Amino acid sequence: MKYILSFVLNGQPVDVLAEPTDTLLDVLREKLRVMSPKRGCDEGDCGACTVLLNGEPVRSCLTLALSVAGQEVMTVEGLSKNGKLHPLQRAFHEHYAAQCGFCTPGMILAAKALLDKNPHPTREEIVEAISGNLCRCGTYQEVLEAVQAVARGEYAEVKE
Amino acid sequence: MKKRGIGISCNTHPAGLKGGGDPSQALIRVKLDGTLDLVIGAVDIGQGCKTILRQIAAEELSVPLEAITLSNFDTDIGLMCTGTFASRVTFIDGNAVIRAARDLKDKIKRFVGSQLGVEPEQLEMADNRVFVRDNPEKGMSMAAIGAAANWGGAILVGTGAFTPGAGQDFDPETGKMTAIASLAFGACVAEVEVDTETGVVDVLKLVQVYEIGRAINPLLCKGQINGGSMMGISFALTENLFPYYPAVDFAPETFSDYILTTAADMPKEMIYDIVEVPHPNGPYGAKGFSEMTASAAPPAILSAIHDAIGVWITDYPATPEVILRALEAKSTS
Amino acid sequence: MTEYVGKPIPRYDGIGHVTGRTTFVDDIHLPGMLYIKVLLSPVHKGIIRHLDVSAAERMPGVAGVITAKDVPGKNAYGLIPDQPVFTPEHIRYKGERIAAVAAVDEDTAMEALEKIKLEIEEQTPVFDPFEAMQPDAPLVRPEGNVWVFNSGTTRKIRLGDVEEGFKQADYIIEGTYTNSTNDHAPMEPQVSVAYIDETDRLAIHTVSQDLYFHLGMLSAIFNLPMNKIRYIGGTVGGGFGAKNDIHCDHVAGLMALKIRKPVKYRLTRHEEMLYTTKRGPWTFEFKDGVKKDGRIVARKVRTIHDTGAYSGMGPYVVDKNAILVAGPFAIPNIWIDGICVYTNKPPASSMRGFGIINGTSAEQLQMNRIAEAIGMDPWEIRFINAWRDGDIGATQFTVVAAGLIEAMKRAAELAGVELPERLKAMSSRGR
Amino acid sequence: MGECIYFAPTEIGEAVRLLAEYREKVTVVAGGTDLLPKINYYQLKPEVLLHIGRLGLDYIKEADGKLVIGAATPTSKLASNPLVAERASALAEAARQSGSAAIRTTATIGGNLANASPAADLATPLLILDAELLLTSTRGNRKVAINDFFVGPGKTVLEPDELLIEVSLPHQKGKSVFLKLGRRKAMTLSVVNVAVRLEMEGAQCKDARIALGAMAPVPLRCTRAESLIKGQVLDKSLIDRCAAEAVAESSPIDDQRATSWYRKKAGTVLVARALARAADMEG
Repeated sequence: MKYILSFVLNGQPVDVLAEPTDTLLDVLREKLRVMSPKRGCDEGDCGACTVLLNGEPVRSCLTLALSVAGQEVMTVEGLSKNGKLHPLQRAFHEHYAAQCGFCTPGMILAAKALLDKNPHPTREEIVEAISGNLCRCGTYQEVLEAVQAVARGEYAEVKE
Repeated sequence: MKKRGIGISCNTHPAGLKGGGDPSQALIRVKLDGTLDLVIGAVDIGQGCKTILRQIAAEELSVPLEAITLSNFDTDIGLMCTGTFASRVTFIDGNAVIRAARDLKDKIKRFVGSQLGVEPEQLEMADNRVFVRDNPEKGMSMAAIGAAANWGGAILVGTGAFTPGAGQDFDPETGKMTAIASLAFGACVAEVEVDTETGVVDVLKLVQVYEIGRAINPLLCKGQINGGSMMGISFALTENLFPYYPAVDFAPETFSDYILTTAADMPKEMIYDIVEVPHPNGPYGAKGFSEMTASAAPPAILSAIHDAIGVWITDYPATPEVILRALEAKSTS
Repeated sequence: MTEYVGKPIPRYDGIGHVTGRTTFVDDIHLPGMLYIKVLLSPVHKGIIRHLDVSAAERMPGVAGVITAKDVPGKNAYGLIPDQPVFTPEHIRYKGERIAAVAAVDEDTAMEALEKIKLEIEEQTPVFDPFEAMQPDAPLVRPEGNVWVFNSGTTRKIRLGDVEEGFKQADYIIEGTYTNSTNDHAPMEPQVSVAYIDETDRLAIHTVSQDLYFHLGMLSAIFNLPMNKIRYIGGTVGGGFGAKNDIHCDHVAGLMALKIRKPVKYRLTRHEEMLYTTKRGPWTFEFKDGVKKDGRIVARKVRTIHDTGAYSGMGPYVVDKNAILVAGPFAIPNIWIDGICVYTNKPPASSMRGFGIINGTSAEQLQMNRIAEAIGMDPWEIRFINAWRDGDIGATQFTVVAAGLIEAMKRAAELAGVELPERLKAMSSRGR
Repeated sequence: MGECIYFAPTEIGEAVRLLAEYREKVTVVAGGTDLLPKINYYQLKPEVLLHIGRLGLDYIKEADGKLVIGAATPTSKLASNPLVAERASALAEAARQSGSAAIRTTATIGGNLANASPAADLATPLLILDAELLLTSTRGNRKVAINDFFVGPGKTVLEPDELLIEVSLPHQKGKSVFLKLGRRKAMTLSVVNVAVRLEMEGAQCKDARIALGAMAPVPLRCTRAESLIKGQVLDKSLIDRCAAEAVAESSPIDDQRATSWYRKKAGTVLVARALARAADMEG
């Protein structure tokens, strides 16, 4: 049976038809064609599908689509404003924190969730925040350095 | 009890297929406004060939990096490349790009020579323009060259191919097979802490140095070194598709049970450096090296475990169980 | 001076990666695209006695079913092309492909798979390479369980006279080492999208690491000239060697050719982990002859590689391993026998540093055990034996631009190890 | 995937009415972190999905001297809540070490218990804290001691029409400790986990609770080991004997994560370490 699901995606209200067994990842990728959350394992173990739900990181592959009704979902598509990259995006790019790029959107959102709550995290706090996102290229050191650079204020938000 | 130990290792790695026979090609053409399209066949699997092959082309042609577009996307247009494997793309495709750039440079000089009425040998290419060596004022910008050539019915395309040699067979009796494209080298020092009661190993520090001929892009090389070592750590300590090998029981099918490293498994100290002994056949002296960054850490880690607890673990991965069993065998012997 | 070479320039495609705009193959959706699921062998070894896909074909939502009968060209691929796209009869590992279904969605395709009637006569598999090498072992391959090189059942490397070397040695040190089976585990699973394009050609979006390598194999499978296949790739979400072998493109291409509609075939993580090519396990048996001064004068290595049910790149990996398993050291007498054995497991193939990482992992432990056995510092034994320019490797290649000593000196410095002056004075430029 | 219907009631009465109506057909979903992999991999084809995330069961409070936790409270809140840290430090620690940040956002305490994994991280701390579970149905409420809740792997005493709505912890004396051994430093399932609570008077143990995870078909309370140290003056040798006894009560298996042999070894070490820490006897 299909249900109308309404939620807020990257600041915009959306309505979409969804089955009860559809995951948020299914709805984002297969129905809304929001492609930054990646399908890596379908069971919450890799982190490539991480999105923010009301500002908190969640696995979109483990989130029932219908359960996000009325809530706010953010993907990497919602990060850059008017073409201006988010500080984390610039820092990831300049620190070579993305190799193949498949884990990158999830990794950036995991880092964003941390910095939004804790703008000046310790090394351990950063490692803890990103340790749920597997990267087989092994970019962890570069991701750490990128997040540290943002936390130090080296990538101030570009004012419009 | 927790015990610490240090271990070392070193390694070497060849670029390309074992006996040659793995060519690559490159093509560069001049667009109407003097910008350039670089067409290759190599696939970017994350290692960054799209980046460094542009760097090489820009360097050879003395044009801004931004002037070069790269495409590698299909077999209608993309050129032949044996593949992105065996640490071969920097060495082999890099050489193909150099040859394509030099070919294009020759053609551009011939074209400009005919336009300016000078011999191509008198021309120099620098700063995104071509000019007469003894009279630098006289010359053409790349934009002017692109317009003149393309609107003038000419086409400026440079092509290049490189092979480290034809594929060689092993001599059946001695295994003689003298071809080898380049050899990069590495050295690694690992420091670990072993919990002697649970067998859990904590890699505290990795020092890694790679001699890679020339780092075309040190940022990307750093990524390979740090990234490869994360794969090396799990090769050494956790990864095993058949935990009861040779039996196939309990083969893991998830990332909960096939254990890769996470950020938390990264040593607190990740120290690296690059040493350069240029290879005579490498592009700017570069050798291929990316794969070997995963192979230096594992024996260093297992040797550090030996240093810590006095037993040699000879079976990878050195899981906590393997370590406890080795400790037990030692105490009963 | 160089302007760009040697500079830390960020990735050309980095902005695409950090914005999520980079298009990976699973990000491609085409109008009317169908989804493929594949019936995989539930047993490790057996013979297909009966296969009936008619009920699946008739199911609503199913666009087509293909089996070995639907392969117009050669039903075999690989560096050594011995693995069928769909097995017509013999099952050699659990997970081998038997039939594929294309349906409106993956759920329907899964239901259709359940309707396929399959009877298999199960046979006794062999998993242990040492057991597989025995004369009475169950046969994984009709031609025998051990790969035959041009030198016979072992890849032979012979440099100098190893037995003579052992006689000169003051110490003989032996060691056996093993590695496990590894999964490449790229974050991007295997996936393929195929369709008939506007020029009536077969187009395939691929995760291949080697477009031209695979194009040749696909051309043979489809029985199409290369220009009738448009093979589109170039951006891969991690390879590590997993994408040096075809896992989806042949199935997707065959289906698109048959039903002439766009199809997507992607592996689940479970399928990827259990049934794709692997880094196969190894056993290394080392015997080294060493002088009191630390010089290694003889090195004998027997290597046994478990390549699974098909050759994949197994024999190639054994060859490559044999070239460098003696390590980056000037050893005058080397004897290597490399063996490649079939077992009823997923085919082993290439993975990052194929053959080399396995060899290094064993050889470097052996080096440290030698150092311990003869009471020498592990740095020193490496410095003494390290290749210099002009040294000869196991297969008689000449070492050019050696840099091991330079790398070791810098590593020692960074690790805070004070090397003795005589080691610091050494260089790869000469002995 | 067949026809599935979905309910997301906002009142408990409505939820239990639906449970009573659809009974075995219902799959209850809270955070979904254990359930969705089964659905995504076609191992489970639910007919009715009942989402309980809107029942107002996300709370941590103190009532009648008890620490009361709503069944739909996410693990991340258990990890960061000061009341939990003060009153149930082993639970807070288990929550901190479970899953990954993104899993903790959604995984709930009720889901972790109702899923009844033998390795469930939150089960062992709740066992040593004498947790009481409140189950409800159209037939009324009932309270079940956590020790009686688990029946086997994936099996609990929950009836098809019942819903777990609340976990309450009596005010406990003593220090509680949770230790977990996984296979890497983050995002790891337990190879073995241990929770211990000791009420000490000087060196004498007045009361003890010991629980082991991933060591038996259910999260296991080790009562024989507890009685070995109750009333005794603790020293290293008694702790070691107690740890051995706790593991002797367990029945670990070989699986993809570890062998039974290793689980027993590591389990013994972890129990001894947890006891020493709880008794403030760490060397």
